[in-house]
Amino acid sequence: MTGSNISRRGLMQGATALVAATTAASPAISFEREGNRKVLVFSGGQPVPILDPHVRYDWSTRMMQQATHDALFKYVGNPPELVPWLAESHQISADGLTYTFRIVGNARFHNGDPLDAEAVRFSFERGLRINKGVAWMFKDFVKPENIRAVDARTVEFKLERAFAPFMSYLPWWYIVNPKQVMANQQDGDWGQKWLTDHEAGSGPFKVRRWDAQSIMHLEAVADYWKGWPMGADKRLAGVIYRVVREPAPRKAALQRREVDVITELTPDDFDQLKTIPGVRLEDHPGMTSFGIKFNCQRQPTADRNLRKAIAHAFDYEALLQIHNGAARLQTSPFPHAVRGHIDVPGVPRRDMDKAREFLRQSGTPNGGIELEYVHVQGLEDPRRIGLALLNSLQPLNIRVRITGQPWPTMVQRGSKPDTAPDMTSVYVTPLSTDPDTVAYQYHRASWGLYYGMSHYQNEEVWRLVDQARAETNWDRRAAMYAEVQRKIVDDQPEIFGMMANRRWAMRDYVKDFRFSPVRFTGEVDLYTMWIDA
Amino acid sequence: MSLLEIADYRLAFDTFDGTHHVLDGIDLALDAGETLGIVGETGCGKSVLAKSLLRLNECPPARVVSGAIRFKDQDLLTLDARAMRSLRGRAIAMVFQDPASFLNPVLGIGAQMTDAICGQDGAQPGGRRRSRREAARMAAELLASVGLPEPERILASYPHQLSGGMRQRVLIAMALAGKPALLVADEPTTALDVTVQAQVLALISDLVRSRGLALILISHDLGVISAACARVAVMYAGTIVEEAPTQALLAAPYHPYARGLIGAVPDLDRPGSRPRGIPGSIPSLLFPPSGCRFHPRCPRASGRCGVEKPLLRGIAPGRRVACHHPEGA
Amino acid sequence: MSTPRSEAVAAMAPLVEMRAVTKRFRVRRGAFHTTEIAAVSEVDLGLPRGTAVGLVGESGCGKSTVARLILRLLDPTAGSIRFDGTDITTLAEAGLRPLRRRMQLIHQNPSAALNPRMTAFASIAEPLVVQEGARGGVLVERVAALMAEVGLPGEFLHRYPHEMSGGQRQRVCIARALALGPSLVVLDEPTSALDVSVQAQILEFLQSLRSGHGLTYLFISHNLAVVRQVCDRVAVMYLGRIVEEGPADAVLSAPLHPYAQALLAAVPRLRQGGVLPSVAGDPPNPASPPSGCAFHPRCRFAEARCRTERPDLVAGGDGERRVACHAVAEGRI
Amino acid sequence: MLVYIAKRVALFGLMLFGLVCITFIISNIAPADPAALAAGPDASRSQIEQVRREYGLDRPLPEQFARYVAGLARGDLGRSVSTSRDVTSELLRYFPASLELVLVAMLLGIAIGVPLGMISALHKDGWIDHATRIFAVSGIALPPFWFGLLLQLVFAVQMGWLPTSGRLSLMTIPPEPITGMLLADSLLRGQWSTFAEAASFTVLPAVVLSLPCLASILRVNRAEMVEALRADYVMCARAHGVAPWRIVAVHALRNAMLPTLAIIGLRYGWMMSGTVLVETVFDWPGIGLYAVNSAIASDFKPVMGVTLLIGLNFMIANLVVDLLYGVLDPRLREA
Amino acid sequence: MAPPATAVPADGLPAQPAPRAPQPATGSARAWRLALWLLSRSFSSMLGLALVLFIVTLALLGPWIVPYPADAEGAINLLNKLEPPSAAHWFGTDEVGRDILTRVILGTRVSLLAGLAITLAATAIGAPLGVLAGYSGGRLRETIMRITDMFLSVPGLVLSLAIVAALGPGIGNAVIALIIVWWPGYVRLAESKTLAIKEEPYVEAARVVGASRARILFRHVLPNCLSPLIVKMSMDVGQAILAVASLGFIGLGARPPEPEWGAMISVARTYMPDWWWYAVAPGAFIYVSVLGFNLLGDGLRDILDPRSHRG
Repeated sequence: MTGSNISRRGLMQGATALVAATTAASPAISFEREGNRKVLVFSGGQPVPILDPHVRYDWSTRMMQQATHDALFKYVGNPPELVPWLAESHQISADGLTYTFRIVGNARFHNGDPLDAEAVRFSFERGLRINKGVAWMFKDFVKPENIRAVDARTVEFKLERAFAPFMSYLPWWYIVNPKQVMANQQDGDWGQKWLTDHEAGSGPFKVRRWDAQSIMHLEAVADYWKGWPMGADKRLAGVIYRVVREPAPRKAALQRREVDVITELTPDDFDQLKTIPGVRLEDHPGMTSFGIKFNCQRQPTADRNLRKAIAHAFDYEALLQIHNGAARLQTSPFPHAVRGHIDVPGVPRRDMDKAREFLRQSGTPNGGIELEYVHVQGLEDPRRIGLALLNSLQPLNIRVRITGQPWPTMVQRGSKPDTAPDMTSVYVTPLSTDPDTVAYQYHRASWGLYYGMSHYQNEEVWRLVDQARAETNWDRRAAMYAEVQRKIVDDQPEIFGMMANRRWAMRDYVKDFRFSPVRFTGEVDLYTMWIDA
Repeated sequence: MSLLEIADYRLAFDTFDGTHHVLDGIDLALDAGETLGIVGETGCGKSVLAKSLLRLNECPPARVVSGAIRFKDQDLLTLDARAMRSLRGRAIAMVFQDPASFLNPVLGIGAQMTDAICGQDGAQPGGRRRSRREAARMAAELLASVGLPEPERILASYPHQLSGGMRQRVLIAMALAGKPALLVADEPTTALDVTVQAQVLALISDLVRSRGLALILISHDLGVISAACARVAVMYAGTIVEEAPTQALLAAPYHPYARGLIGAVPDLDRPGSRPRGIPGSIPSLLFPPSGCRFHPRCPRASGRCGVEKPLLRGIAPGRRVACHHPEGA
Repeated sequence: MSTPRSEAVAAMAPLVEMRAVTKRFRVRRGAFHTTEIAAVSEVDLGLPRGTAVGLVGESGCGKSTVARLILRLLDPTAGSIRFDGTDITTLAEAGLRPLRRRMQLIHQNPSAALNPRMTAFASIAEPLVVQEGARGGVLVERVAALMAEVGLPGEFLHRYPHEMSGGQRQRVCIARALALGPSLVVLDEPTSALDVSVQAQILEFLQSLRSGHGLTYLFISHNLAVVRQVCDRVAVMYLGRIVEEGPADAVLSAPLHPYAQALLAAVPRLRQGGVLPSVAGDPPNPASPPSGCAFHPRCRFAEARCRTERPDLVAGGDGERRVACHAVAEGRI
Repeated sequence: MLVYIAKRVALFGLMLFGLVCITFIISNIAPADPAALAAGPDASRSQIEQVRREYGLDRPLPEQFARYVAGLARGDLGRSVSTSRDVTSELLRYFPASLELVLVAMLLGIAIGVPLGMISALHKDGWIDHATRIFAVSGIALPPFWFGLLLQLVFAVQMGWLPTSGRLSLMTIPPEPITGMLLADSLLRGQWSTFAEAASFTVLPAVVLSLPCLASILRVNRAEMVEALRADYVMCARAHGVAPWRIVAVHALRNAMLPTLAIIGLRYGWMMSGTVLVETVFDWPGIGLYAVNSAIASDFKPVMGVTLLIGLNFMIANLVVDLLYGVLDPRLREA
Repeated sequence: MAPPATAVPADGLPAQPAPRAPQPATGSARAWRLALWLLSRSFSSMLGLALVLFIVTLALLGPWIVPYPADAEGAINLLNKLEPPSAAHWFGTDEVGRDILTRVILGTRVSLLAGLAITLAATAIGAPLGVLAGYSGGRLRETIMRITDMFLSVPGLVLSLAIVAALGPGIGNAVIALIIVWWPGYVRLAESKTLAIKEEPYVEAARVVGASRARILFRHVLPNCLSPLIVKMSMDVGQAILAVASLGFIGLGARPPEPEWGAMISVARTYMPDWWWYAVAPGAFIYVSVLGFNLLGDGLRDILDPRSHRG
């Protein structure tokens, strides 16, 4: 491939200079130390504005939340597995309505307070009452008053109705210290203001320094109740998360060993880092799907044939080329890692004959239209994909207007079928491996939400989704979801895109990186990592 | 030996349009203690001539074409910059036209005076540096000597706080700081009111007399020249056309231009005498008329005047004229 | 040197009459304050028809302010000004416009008085265009006639100010002033920017114009000799006030007011070498005028009364004159 | 003078109010839904509505405006929807960083611009003059974001002499804040190594930020020096034999410095806004970066806050320049 | 000291015919020659002129001289992405395989048009307001100038950032935003110039003959304000190009695939340092055009207004 040859040349020059410079200028730099222990430095481009686990999540925020808090369960490994964490054991009633959890006895908050059932109950109540961030997961199924601390180590949830994915969401509900939080409450805000940049968790790390826009310094909790997997002598002194907005300096910082782990690089950067000695890449299939949602309620894209035409004209190879191959095309609306995924036959691939055929059957047989393609401003890949789309549709005589818009504007536009763009590029990361998480995007209830901008209408699909989420028998559910996938592919409410690989580049002395696809794109589990050098 | 001798001095300005022949063969001499007025109209080169004595014309665009300016047998035109600087203010000092613009608006009078006093200290080999205090004392004395009351207060003030007359006195005091032998005053009273002009002219005359200074006074106003100078040179278009004792010239000018000039001045005491203008206008110095530069406007011009440049020649004791057909001759 | 004609009309009501006119300006004083100064105080002055009145005094005495007040280019702070019987003190600009054609101004510096981006033709034509809406061939003809009258050949029509000499520019200005056939021409130091040889020509020309058109002149100058040559009457100003006013010959040969005397004595004469300072000190700052008679700090006749009481401008001497001086009134001079 | 200051301050109030109006109108043209931003990506409709109520975004615009102005009077600039923090406290946190950067850049600009301007004026129309002119104009013409990247690559990535971005290295504990400016604080606390480190981090962004400022100072200073050197009083000083260096450094420079001072004051305000680009490139945690991030997220309260803060700075800088003028220019001093 | 006044033609007084002496040319021909001479004497001004001509030529000829015109209209070629400079692609290719030379040249037109539009519109708004404020004085002036000061006190970039963020990205919106922040500068300039011109005797002379306010403003004041306005406009075209690029860099400028320099750098910085050529070309073009307009403006200032000296 020409691309790699050529980039290698530039690379060699750069790399030689870099190696020379680093060895000459600062041979001593390897990793930060604190006493005998090491400090892991992780760098990404996204700041961490709010630490409060019940208010906000995205990858960098949740990485910090996960590091400083514990939840009842935790996702571990690939494929992701739900591992008991604060919950030592649990029981589900036969009707699927009552969940009872037994809390471990030795968990303590960072200030020394014991973590008991009341703390768990309080945290769920808080999350539901604040009604932000994670609340949407349980809001329709659990009422705060129906959560009970039965005794110091037992919590009981009574659901309004059966909800099969209940357990799968529990890892994202972190437990906070009620005493600390309520002591810092202002104007009945459930301590939201205070928790914005404080933490009241029990996790393996606690906050030492916090600057939302640039640097977060976490300090390992020496006597973490769950202990340290690598052994107490090898554990880190702490972790620094450093916000470096530009990929180039981030990459340079890794090369210069100023940071130990980085993420959010272009595919070309990753390819290039592969060849640097001392740098290891972690490259794993992701679960975040990229799709281009059509507005199914408004012409011209309300026309299924036009949608099909576009889907068949789109250059799927470009998706892979843009990622230098580090991506996997979707074969279904569901990502591969989601339970119940099937490879749907007939998922469109580029076929200009078919595309023209569908176009002929559409309301605009000769094209001649302009469609708007909206992506989140500042995101590089959707912009490039937009260019690929524009290029792909030129043979159909369909023009594409590429618009980058801020997230709130895009969401606002997408909230109504009248204003939703013709095509919107959306990444969706399922928050659990339960197929309901993905399937629900296509439900009527999701209309107007960012993943529901297609305003997809198919009563049969809606009914199946509703049925499946209340069904407790997995085989029956799987069958329903297979049907759902086939129907959605047939309706083509979006161009089914790809799942890009999740990638990190790190120094090779960083050990025990544990990938789990259910986390967000750049997120890692800091708990297991350590530095061996 | 003359104090100052200017011999066939030619100066040109190079501009976009070409070379302006601003001074064309100036010949002048001045003895110590003598007072000489130079009179002429706008653009005749009198100010350029004055600045030439201190080499203050900016080169370029100015360019010395030929000639010499000898001060006590030193040719000023060939001195190096350092030697020239040591002469400035010490041998030859200058007083300028508009006291408002020739004083630095943002420096105190005291600072400017001491600068003028200490200015040459570094320039003379072996010259000692005066202390600021000594300089300030000298400054106060100088201010007192030009008739300014409360010199201490004036030293502490800024130019804009003084009146025009006071500013001109300050400039004169500064000019005297180096105990010069020759004082060049370029239109020193043009910017002043007539009552103040009288005071300043009287002051200059006093100083010249009491200190034995030689004076060159440049003015467009014959009255001012006549008030302060024993001798006068009339300039026209870069040349000296006539030189004579002041009263003699006023009584009986030889050169037709000098005659025209005198005739154009309205006389306050003789309201009936109708002043007459000189027809035509000042010639371009870019393409000056051939021969006598005045000939296109001259009522007495002959064919010879258009081709042959008249030289400044003695015509009577103490009187020189550059004309082929002088009046009364 | 008044003409017979001007004597004839002198008896009629003056063309312009200023009564107790005062003009104050706000000026910046230091970086953070402003203060008020009186540029002109309680000036009474009449311009008899067909005469040339000279206004003399040193810089800053208010001569030019008086000129601009008469032309209503400035609004007086107090007092009244009548032009040919009409009170123009508070007339709005629209009401003033018809009068504008009857009063004209010649500036000190002809280079600045001409728009550098307008040709001689455009400048001279402007009053005709503005006031009469003249255009086309008529306009060209009238401008050509005016140019001929001021002695400018036709080739100057399309020249810009920077292509003319000072005297030529002043002629363009004069042509512009004459265009509308004014009754009053205010000449603000019309020759002070010119060389003497040109000055003589312009002065001569101005005099012939006046007799030819029966104009009334207000002639402002600091040059007493020029004033004496041109004017019938003369007013001497000092610090915003008229200190002496009367026939030019009388005032300029035998002034009564000590300031006028000093002024006259200070002029260097061609044929008597040397000059004696006639008066000490500088004109005072208008922002802090002396009490009483403004001239008293410089006056050798000053007495206690002069320091406290301001003298009024009253008839003095031969009766044709008005003088504002206690010493004159008391017969000490 | 107090009256003068009081008048100016009253005028500030009026102008700030006008600014508030402008920024408020601007921020409400946007079709964006700030509540959706605050509520997070997966939020349901009801969650968004709740956030809208919480931020008062459901009120009619005039009421929102009145609330904003009322808050402003208390120094409350509202709450950012993307960080859910008070804009006022965020600004207080980020402003010192920007101020430090601007002040250092300004010092650089003055230290280089004034002497270069002098040299350029002394060699008017010579090759030195043309070289400095092209240099000066380059300072205005170089896109700071691009030039910043180039400098980063050359000095940080290739040479490794200076750090790439940020204010301090990761493990350095910043000095206990006094002014919030690291250089000043580390000096005041006597932490020399921290000072040196902070200085090394400041070099590149300050250089990039200083270029336009340097260029203006150079150009104004040159023009004023040329003017001053042509002035009559300089000729007068020459005629008195005053030493050439003294003529340049005292007589001419004193006059040239006053307009230079004015341009420095003006540039202070411009540099505050220049931080928008420079801080983005260098990850400098100041108000510029804050403004960009907020604007890109359509989070308008912080953008309004930054706009007002910069406006206020600009006005204060102008006032200071005017006062300095009054003190330094003897012609304007009280009589 | 001033050199002697340039030659004046013989006075037309009837005294005597002046002999035919060679005279320097007068009138506008001489003015033009003088301007050219002054310009040619200044190396930096000539450089500015050359750069501006270069940019303008590229903008005019762009579509006909670029090697891959389709690359500015959405064609992509992912197989050729990020190629270094070569004979086929002088400036290399970008992240989707487009020819950078093509895009940079075609970007000239975008930037130049935006710069001109901003400058012209801002002048059209600002200059008349400034002249009006300066001439009328009083309350009108106060109002206009206070509003102007208000806009001037928010340095442009932040305000335009807010405006574009509100209006949404796109080159049109960027231009509108920059016009909004740009016009007050012209008010300021025109006002101060008017205040000076208002005191000129020729304006007084026009009042004396009874010229109306409108006539004075348009015949006397405005034409004499033009020189500094032209100088400022020339420099502002450069600054406006830079401002558009800055917005593009922040991500608020042109939308793809329109080739806009700032937006190109914005993308290119992701590919620094290893694909350095991507950022170099658009940055260099911004630099060259802004430099050109500024140097030209500097030169024009020397020609038109030698005494003016504000930066």
